[in-house]
Amino acid sequence: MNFLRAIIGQTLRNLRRTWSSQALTLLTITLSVLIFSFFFLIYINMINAGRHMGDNLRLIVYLDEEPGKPLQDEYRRKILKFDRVERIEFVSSRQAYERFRKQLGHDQDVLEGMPRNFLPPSIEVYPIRSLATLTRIKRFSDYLQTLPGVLKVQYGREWIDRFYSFVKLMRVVVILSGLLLLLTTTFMVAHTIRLTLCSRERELELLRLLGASNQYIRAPFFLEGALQGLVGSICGLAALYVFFDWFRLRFAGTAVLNLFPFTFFPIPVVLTIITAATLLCAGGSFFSTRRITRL
Amino acid sequence: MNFLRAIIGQTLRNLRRTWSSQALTLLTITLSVLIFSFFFLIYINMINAGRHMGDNLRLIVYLDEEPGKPLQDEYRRKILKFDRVERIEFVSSRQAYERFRKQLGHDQDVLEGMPRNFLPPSIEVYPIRSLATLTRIKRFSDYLQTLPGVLKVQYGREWIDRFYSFVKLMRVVVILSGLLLLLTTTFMVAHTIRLTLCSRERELELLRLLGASNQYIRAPFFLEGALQGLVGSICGLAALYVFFDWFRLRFAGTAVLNLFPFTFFPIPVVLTIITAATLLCAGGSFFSTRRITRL
Amino acid sequence: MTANSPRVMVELIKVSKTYPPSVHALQDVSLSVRSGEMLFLTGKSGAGKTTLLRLLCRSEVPDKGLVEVAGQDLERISGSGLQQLRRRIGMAYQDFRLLPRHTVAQNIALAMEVAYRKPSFIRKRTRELLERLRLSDKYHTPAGELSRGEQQRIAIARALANRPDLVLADEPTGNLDRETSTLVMELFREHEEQGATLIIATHDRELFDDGGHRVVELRDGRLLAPEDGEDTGSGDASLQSEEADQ
Amino acid sequence: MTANSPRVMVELIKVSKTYPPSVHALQDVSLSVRSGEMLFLTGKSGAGKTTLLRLLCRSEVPDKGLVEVAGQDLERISGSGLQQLRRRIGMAYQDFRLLPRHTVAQNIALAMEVAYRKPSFIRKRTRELLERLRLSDKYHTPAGELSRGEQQRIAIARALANRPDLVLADEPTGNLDRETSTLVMELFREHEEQGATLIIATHDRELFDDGGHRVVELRDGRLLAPEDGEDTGSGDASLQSEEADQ
Ligand SMILES: Nc1ncnc2c1ncn2[C@@H]1O[C@H](COP(=O)(O)OP(=O)(O)OP(=O)(O)O)[C@@H](O)[C@H]1O
Ligand SMILES: Nc1ncnc2c1ncn2[C@@H]1O[C@H](COP(=O)(O)OP(=O)(O)OP(=O)(O)O)[C@@H](O)[C@H]1O
Ligand SMILES: [Mg+2]
Ligand SMILES: [Mg+2]
Repeated sequence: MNFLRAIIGQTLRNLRRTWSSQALTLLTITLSVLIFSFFFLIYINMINAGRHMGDNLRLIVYLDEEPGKPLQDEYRRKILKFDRVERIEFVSSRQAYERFRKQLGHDQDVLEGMPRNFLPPSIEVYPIRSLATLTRIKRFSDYLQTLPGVLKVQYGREWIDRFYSFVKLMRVVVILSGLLLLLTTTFMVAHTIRLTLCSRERELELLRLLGASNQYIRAPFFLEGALQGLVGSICGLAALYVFFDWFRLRFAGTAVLNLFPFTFFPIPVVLTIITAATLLCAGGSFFSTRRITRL
Repeated sequence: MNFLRAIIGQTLRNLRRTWSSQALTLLTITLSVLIFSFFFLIYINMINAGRHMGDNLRLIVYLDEEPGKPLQDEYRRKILKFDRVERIEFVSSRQAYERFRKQLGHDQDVLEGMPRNFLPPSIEVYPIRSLATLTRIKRFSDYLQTLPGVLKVQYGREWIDRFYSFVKLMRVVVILSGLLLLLTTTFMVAHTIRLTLCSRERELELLRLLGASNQYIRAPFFLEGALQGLVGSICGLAALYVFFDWFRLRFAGTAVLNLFPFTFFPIPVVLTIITAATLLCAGGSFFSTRRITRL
Repeated sequence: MTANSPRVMVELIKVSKTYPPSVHALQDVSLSVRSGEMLFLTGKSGAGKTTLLRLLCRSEVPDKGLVEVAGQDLERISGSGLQQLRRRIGMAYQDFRLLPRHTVAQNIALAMEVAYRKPSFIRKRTRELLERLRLSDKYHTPAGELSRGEQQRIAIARALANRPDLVLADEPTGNLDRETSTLVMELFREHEEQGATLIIATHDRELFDDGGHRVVELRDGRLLAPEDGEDTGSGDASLQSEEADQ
Repeated sequence: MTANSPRVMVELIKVSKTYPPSVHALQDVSLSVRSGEMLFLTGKSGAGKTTLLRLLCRSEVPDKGLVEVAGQDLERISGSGLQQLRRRIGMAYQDFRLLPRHTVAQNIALAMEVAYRKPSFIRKRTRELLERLRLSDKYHTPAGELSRGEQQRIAIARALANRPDLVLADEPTGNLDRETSTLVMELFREHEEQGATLIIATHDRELFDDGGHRVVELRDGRLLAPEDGEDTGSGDASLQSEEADQ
């Protein structure tokens, strides 16, 4: 009882006495969470966009003749044997012709008088959209080539290469920025803790000399840290959400939003970030007092 | 003489005595310059990439008949009257046919038996590649439509919209990250100065009471700040260059490098950054002592 | 001597303390203080008085020798044992060690709070001490805004607040006038009567010239031949110190 | 009195100083000190001695009244004028204000460096002062590692280093034994003989009981009726202070 009262009393008194430095720490944590989650959000949406763009990803297997139902099943089985794919579609000569006509657009009159089946039938294979698949696409293509009755396998090699390198590039950029910011954040937090400890060193040393127990000294730091982590991360995420909302409004209706379907973190991720920040701050300020309890 | 000796002596002594906090400040400045120039570099390269991508940007003006030399000059004059453009190219029916054939690739046999001039002649207008131009492209197109003998004006509207929104998006992202980082950096530097001043407050107050002149107190801070700005910005830029080099090696030969022609800052920009950092740090630490000289 | 006394509060046996690189602050000091005794420790500036007191609350550890407080060997004591012991010791530091931003009341309360005393007890005791030291009107003043003499009294009040078994006072009247010193000494005597052991380091002869209290003198880190038949100190202490003075 | 003296170093006329919210540290204090005089300032703890000294080097400004040092009105003095004046004043603070990480020599040198003295002069003077105060062996020791009495002597050495015209010493012997106090007083007398004006705030009667120096007493912020016919102080000071004591 007396212990709890003393601890909570001391925490409240500390918060009141050192509110300016507390505000500084809070700002630091808010900024750190904001920065971290900002880049995390960009990364997540980039991955999403990658998926989205990957919709265009397919291998076209040209066949020498229209396959019947049993042959189709045979092909399907063989393809699935090599790798899991998302979708397999059979395109007849007729369907191919229609598509080509549409692609030509206002030039479609050039096709007049051509036989409707001058294009070969094909199988369109949509691999699972992941970076791992992209790296294996060459092998996949080689495998498909070996299937019986296959004339030629085509895929947007150049486009895939480009997309793949672009994603790699973005990954490096995001990871580099992330590292840089992690460095900065760690540095800032360490700085802040140092500042706090410096300004309270005399007080803590005195408490030691007066015979304060370890819990009496450290519990307020733990509470303070937890409180700051909680409030700071909530503020940071709220700020990010405001940004995000403004951002979405700003680009509402433009082509970009079709390209990148922006989404905010789902609730579990939000909760995880808040919990992690709270535990980190509480733990951090708890452990930073370890040196002192050894006096 | 005595003054200079005293000042330099004091600066050196300070640097020696507070080297750990000095190292911290140096690290802060290095990080700040690194972060700033990192994003600046990305921004610059993004703008470059935008230019590069803009190479595909053109308006195609379909004409009802092949223009003769005088008519070509007439067109050129009228187009230039509306806006400065980068290049104007006249494409005859024949040339258009050849191009279309190439585009069809392995399907070019469909063109067999078609007359070589079934496609209309056209003028290809390459606007100056800048974002400003992109915003005016619709008006440009409308203007071209009014020229005599023009059948139809075509341009990659969807593509341009996408590209334009993408650049806008990236601009917002870069500006947001920039703002966030500016906030962080400012905060860190203020933090560091606060830390330094706190730890030296008693010393400075004492100097005041001993009757030290303003120069005696402030000159060492100025020298220290300038030194730290100089060394810190050089370190930061050097670190960025190392990153950059590794980055370019990592992506050497991939399609991305064709898409984004990465370049480092030119020498004048490097010098400007260093000078600005030096002046900022010197000025910052000089002005931060203003409060003290008022005691 | 040690064997005769009813209970021994402080026991130092051949204690030496050397600060790096080679400041011999204490050399072969042996001293025992009975429970309930008031002992004065004198000596020139730099003789080692503060160092001796710091050994007793283990803010400093000796290089050699045994330090026992309340029967506990300070070298072997556990973490929580030390904390409990420290709550039974009240030290008034020579440099006060007040928290300048905290109010006078908070500074004094600190010593009682770490022992988890009840708030009502803390308030009562704080008021009582301030009353006794003529500082009632400074109750809510931040300690940093007091005059040095006032700060010194707060430091003493904090040392006594918890009614400790052992009071260590380091130069408790250095910044006080005669009249205020008397107030402080009265407080000390009262605690002595209530059974506390007090060790007071001072150079102010007026504090101990009147009474029948034991006085020991440090000279250059050695205990001098005792004034009232103590068996502590080494015979050649004065000779050694004269050499060191050169 | 002021008119008769050959030159007046310090002149206070009806000076009052109140700390917020309502601590009347000084009330209507008038005092003048001749150039070359050694003046003792006494008074109970909290009487306002330190406040008076702080007014003289303008670490504090008065609420009312005139403060003149070396003929200059401290309220009207310019920034660089104040700096020059401060270099002619040496103050030994009651709380020392040493830089704990700097060595003893650096602490003392500071006072001379701000006046742009030659390094050779600084070294010589530092050694001389440390010699006189028996601290030669602490030359390279960080000030934070000294005993309080040693720190006090360093603070005094720093105050005297620049051979100031006005020396303000606040409780200069509070942490010193009799013998060491004598060393310090000898130094002070030497500077008095060389023409310096000294104001020494102390509660140690032994410092001034022997000599024919003027002693003024503060009580609760008012100057008491002077002991040697000074025209300063108000008649009802003692009455006021008795009221305040309640
Ligand atoms: N910075 C301050 N803020 C508020 N009150 C103050 C401040 N400094 C001193 N006082 C108050 O002013 C009064 C006079 O203080 P001063 O330090 O001048 O006393 P003093 O005579 O030097 O006492 P001592 O002998 O204890 O040093 C005291 O009551 C003190 O509490
Ligand atoms: N932390 C330290 N580091 C190094 N030397 C120290 C330290 N503390 C004290 N000393 C030295 O040890 C010796 C004894 O110091 P101590 O503080 O015990 O003296 P003291 O008797 O209390 O003196 P005073 O009356 O001046 O307070 C002195 O010479 C001092 O310089
Ligand atoms: Mg001492
Ligand atoms: Mg005082």
